Amino acid sequence: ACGGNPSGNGGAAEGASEVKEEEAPLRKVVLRLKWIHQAQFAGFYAAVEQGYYKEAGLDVEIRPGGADFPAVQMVASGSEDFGVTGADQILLGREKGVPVTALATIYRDTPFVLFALKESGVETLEDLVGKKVGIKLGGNEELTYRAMVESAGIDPSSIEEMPIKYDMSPLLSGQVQAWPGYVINEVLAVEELGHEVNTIVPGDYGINFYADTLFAKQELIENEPELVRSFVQASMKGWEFALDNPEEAAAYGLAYSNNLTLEHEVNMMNASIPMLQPENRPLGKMEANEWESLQASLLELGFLKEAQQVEHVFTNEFIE
Amino acid sequence: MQVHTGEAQEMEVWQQDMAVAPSETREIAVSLVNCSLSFGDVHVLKHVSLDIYENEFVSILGPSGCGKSTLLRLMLELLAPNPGGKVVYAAAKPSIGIVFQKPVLMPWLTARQNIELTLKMGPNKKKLGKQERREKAEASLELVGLQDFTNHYPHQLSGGMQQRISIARALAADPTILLMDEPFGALDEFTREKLNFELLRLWESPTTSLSSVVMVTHSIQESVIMSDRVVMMSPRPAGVEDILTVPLPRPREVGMEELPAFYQTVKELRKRVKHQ
Amino acid sequence: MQVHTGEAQEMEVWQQDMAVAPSETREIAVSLVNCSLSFGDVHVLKHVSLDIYENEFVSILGPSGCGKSTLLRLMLELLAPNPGGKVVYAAAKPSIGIVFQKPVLMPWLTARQNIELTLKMGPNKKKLGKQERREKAEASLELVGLQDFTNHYPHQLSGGMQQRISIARALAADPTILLMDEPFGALDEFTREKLNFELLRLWESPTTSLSSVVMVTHSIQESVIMSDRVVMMSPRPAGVEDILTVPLPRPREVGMEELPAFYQTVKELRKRVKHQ
Amino acid sequence: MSEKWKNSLYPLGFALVFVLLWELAVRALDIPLYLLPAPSSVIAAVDANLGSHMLVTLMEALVGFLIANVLGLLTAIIFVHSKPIEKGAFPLAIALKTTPLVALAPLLVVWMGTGYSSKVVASMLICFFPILVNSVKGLKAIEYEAWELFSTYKGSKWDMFWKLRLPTSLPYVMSALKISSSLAIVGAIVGEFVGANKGLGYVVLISSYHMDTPVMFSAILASAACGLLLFWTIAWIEKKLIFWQRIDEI
Amino acid sequence: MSEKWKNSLYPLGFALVFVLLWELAVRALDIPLYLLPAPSSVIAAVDANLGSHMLVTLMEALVGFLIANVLGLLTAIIFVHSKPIEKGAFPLAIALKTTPLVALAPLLVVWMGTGYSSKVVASMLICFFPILVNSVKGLKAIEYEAWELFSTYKGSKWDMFWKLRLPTSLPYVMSALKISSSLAIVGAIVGEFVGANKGLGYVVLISSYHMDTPVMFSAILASAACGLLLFWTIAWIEKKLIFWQRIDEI
Ligand SMILES: Nc1ncnc2c1ncn2[C@@H]1O[C@H](COP(=O)(O)OP(=O)(O)OP(=O)(O)O)[C@@H](O)[C@H]1O
Ligand SMILES: Nc1ncnc2c1ncn2[C@@H]1O[C@H](COP(=O)(O)OP(=O)(O)OP(=O)(O)O)[C@@H](O)[C@H]1O
Ligand SMILES: Cc1ncc(C[n+]2csc(CCO)c2C)c(N)n1
Ligand SMILES: [Mg+2]
Ligand SMILES: [Mg+2]
Repeated sequence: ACGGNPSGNGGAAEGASEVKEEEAPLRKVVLRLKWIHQAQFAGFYAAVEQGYYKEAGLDVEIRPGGADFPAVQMVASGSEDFGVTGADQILLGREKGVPVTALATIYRDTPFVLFALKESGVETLEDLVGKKVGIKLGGNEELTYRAMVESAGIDPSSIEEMPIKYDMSPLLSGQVQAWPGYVINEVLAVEELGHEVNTIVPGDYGINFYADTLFAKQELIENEPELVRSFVQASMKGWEFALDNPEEAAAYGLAYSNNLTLEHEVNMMNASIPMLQPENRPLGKMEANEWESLQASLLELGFLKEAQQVEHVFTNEFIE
Repeated sequence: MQVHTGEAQEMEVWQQDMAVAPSETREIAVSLVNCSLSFGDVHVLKHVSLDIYENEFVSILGPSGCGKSTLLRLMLELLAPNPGGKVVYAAAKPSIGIVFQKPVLMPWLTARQNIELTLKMGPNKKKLGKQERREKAEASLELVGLQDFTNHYPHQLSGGMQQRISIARALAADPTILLMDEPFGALDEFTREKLNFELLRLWESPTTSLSSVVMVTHSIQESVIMSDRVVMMSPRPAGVEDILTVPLPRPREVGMEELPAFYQTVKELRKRVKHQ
Repeated sequence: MQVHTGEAQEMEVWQQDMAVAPSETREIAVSLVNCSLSFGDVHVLKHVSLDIYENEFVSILGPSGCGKSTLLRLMLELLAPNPGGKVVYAAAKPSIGIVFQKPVLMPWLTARQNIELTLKMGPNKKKLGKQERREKAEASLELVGLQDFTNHYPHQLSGGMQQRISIARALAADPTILLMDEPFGALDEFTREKLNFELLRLWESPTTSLSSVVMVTHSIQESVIMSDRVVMMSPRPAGVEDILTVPLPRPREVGMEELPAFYQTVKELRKRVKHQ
Repeated sequence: MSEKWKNSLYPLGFALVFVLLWELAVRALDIPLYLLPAPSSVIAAVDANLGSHMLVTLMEALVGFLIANVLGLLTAIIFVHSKPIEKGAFPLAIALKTTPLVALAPLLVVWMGTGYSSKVVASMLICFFPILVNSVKGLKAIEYEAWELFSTYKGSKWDMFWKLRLPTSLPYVMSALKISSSLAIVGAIVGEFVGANKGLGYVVLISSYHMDTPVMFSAILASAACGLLLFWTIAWIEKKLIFWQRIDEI
Repeated sequence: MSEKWKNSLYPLGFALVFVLLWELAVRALDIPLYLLPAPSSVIAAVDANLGSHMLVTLMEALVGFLIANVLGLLTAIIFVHSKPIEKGAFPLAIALKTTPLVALAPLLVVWMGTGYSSKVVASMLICFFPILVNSVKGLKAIEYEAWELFSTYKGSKWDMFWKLRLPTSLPYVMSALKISSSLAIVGAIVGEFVGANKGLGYVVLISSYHMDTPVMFSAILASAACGLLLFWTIAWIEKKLIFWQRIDEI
């Protein structure tokens, strides 16, 4: 799927646009992910491949993000229509006058964990006292970590911090004992290298920050609510499909990036399922109290200067 | 030496010549008025006043480092005199040709291209077509005896050859006033003499627009055989020490070095140089 | 001109002189054996063989571009002759001084520092202390009349002054063999004559180690007044056309330009130059 | 002939020794793959795909390189001809340059999208400064006497530029091109880091996320190859262009 | 005096015009803060804290800059004196340079930790190439006749180096220093991007996460100020050092 097509959509998406001649012209829509193509976004791929977007009159192009990718600004600037990012970014953005609103969340339980190699003997946050933890400064990883430490009542200065990026060598080489990452990504990756891993889950400390939320610009929501509704609905339908057919959905991702292996993607998809809370319908629906507690943490840590009106920050109205 | 006539006769000759000095009817081409110049605390020129007439060949003699090159730079208006002095050109500023003391050739151009370079600039630019420039360049290279080296680069040429290119360059541009700073210094006597007379021929020829020539030289003989007047400069801070009119008829010819007027003038100049 | 003796007498003088040519008892300092050299398709030197003796002053005359500088570069071993030729130095290679045709001064060094530069190199390096170097540099600057410009940079000096620094540099290093490429070309007659005799004085003085001097010059008179032998080169491809021994006694003195032997030799040289 | 042979043997020899030492070090010290892969595993990771990514990056870099050098030279020309502009704008240029590209790259993406243009601009930004600095220096490095010659013959600024300043500046300009040839590649890759789905930067990023160090190093290797290619091309042009400097004889 | 005044008035004037245009553009076009903050809001975001971060980055950059230039000059010296080494190792140096620092930076952190050293090395790596290329060029740019003079007087390679090559190379070396002065800052910031808890790179990173573009721009501004500071220092030294070039008279 690489090379040739600069728009970056997969082969299947191209197939879809070929058929559009017969029907009403499809509305072109761009979705910007928060991370590179992988099963983390399988629902969106499924919506493309299963034709859900097309049925809704949409020609969706899915673009990958990456570390430090300014997805919120891309959407806010109007060059792209929808994005996926952390809930914290929505709140921070709103405070800075970036007019975006969350429309749904993918993972109702955060996939974020702190993890350690088993041989380090670290099992809980308390075990980290006197040890060294990797911190991705300025990100929801840092935020979550600090909230966890706060909630556990640990003196933050008792754990040594080392600023790190996505390269996991400091963990593997023992420079740090704990690493922040997604249970469906970094943890899997380290396990696939043959290490056993202990995870420290934020939920155990009463922390659950929405990690991947679907959002759009306020303006789009106000001006074209029907477009937004059909996009959100089709996306969630895609996620439904992914829940029912995890292996098929994971396989769709392979068309978007040729660096993926089916095995890893299937593992990731399967690991994702419980965090989507399939039992809790409708998929993607957000809880006000989760937003409130996120905001409280952000305020507490000084990330936010003033509280935002949570009811403007997110809306569930397009999910049902 | 037997050749010498007595002092008295000599002086007479001089007075006579002084009388035929530039007549007032001749037009002034350039005029240096009370020019002084110093570099930092080195006072180079001091109250230099000098008129160069049209159709005149003037040589400048002076000890090394006295300010001859500086004087030429004043005339080229590359340097400005200290306040109080000025350089005045006749009404319409004529085209000036220059042979610097160094050859000043562009290392990336061949001999011919180096000459064409100045033909493509200033007033010459529009006058000349490509073919004409080429012909002029080749003609003047032939004049200085370098027809076999038209396509050589400066670093492939000897010091004297480089100097000859710079002479050819100055002549090719067909200047009205020609300033030359020791143009023939790096040439053997034979080549030098040949070029001396070639230059005189050009200057005298009505087909060229060459009118006034100012030549800095270190050869007293050359200054005499070539010029109408010889300007002698004093050591730094240099002024015009003396101006001698050469009592030789025009056109100058190859045998004239043997005339009494020639070697008398040379001797007189030599004497004055030693006693200044 | 009345000064000239008849042809017959002239020739006789020559034959006589040829007889007193370098005696076999004198040691050869450098020897060029059958040296040819070409740059691409320009054949510059052709079968040049030339011996320079110890305690000898040799001048080289030749038309511009014939290969005189190239010859000096061969002697300096900066260029190698074509296969078949060689440059041979007497047993122990002596220290060589060089005055290039261009001054070749470092623009970032003052006059004095430019001279001290070569005193800090090669065999001189260990011999001289800082103070000694300074004194030598200042002494040789004084020799060339630049004592007031010891701390000036090259771009603050006139062409002739730069050339004199390069002469001072060559002399300060106290060479055994001195090669000079038109060293006095940029100097006025008076300064030139002064330096001519300064150089001769140094060469003759037993306090310096200066033994052989090879001087390229364009002044026939200078070559005669200075040298024991004058080497005349033919135009490119240059060979040694002729070698003339100068029939003037040592030490040379200022008045000697008036001796018949002087101007006969000059005349003879001039004749040969014109007819080659 | 033998000279030419030698000239290509030396780098090959050095490269070989370097690679061998690296391989041995990795094996002897048992360095884990994710820290530093052995050359053998890097070479194993090279595939046809890499070639196409390399081509993408090379194109972006080349376009950025060309634009930057044209613009940089033009700016230098303006600077050299107008002291007020030089004094006034040079600091802005320096300021612009010191702005870390890596900090600007996300903004570039926001302003220009994730297509070619943001990479080209990234590559451009990084190449601009060397050519500017070296050209300003080179255009001013003219001989004083040559300047006098041109003034005397009433050469226009235009003449002075084309026939004196530009040739004089060539050694400096070529030096700048050599410097920025590799910077151009770096720029394109930095651009790709922020958002791309092809190019070597993309490969480095993806493989780094996937902890696939051999692939990552193969991409690094490919970028080095691009740099060498550009550098040698420029060195070759330089040799033809500045024929009058007898550098190689000394 | 009046010259000096002018010299500082021009850049001030230009900067003022630039800032005014920017401010006006932002206001007139109503560009949102998060896309491009107006200068006024950037200035409002400057605080004492920024100064201390700036100092950190400046120190890292300076140390890297110094080491790189010393090493680069030394390497150039070796290259100039040994053709085999030059031919052999130059390609390696180019390859190293083309390796995008951004790709190497994570490895640096692994090898050297997240302290000062990794930033210093990052800054060093990025500065190394310009000085190498320009020094090699400059050290070879000696006049042929000067080389002949030194050879005749049996100057050692040492003499030739200290008394001829080095002074000749100064214009090139200073040009390289000017180029790499700003690169040094960029390098340090790239190093900080990968892992740091102070320095301008850290500020940029954090403010980018917080979408606090004014703070981000204030950091970028600070880095530009560092660059200018270094550049002007070098330009000043250059003027003293290369006194014999009459550049300013032309
Ligand atoms: N590098 C070179 N490439 C090609 N030809 C050269 C080179 N160097 C010198 N020549 C040629 O060699 C010839 C002799 O040059 P050389 O400098 O020795 O002359 P010269 O006798 O010293 O002349 P002059 O009196 O003018 O200084 C010239 O014709 C010149 O063209
Ligand atoms: N840029 C400068 N700075 C300081 N002094 C200078 C500068 N240029 C020239 N001079 C001084 O001016 C004086 C005259 O120099 P000029 O070149 O005019 O002499 P000249 O008569 O042409 O000598 P020569 O016959 O040796 O060429 C010299 O003493 C020199 O030191
Ligand atoms: C599957 C998966 N998703 C996200 C990240 C890391 N990551 C990328 S962006 C981001 C949020 C930063 O605001 C996080 C946590 C990962 N490593 N793997
Ligand atoms: Mg002069
Ligand atoms: Mg010569």
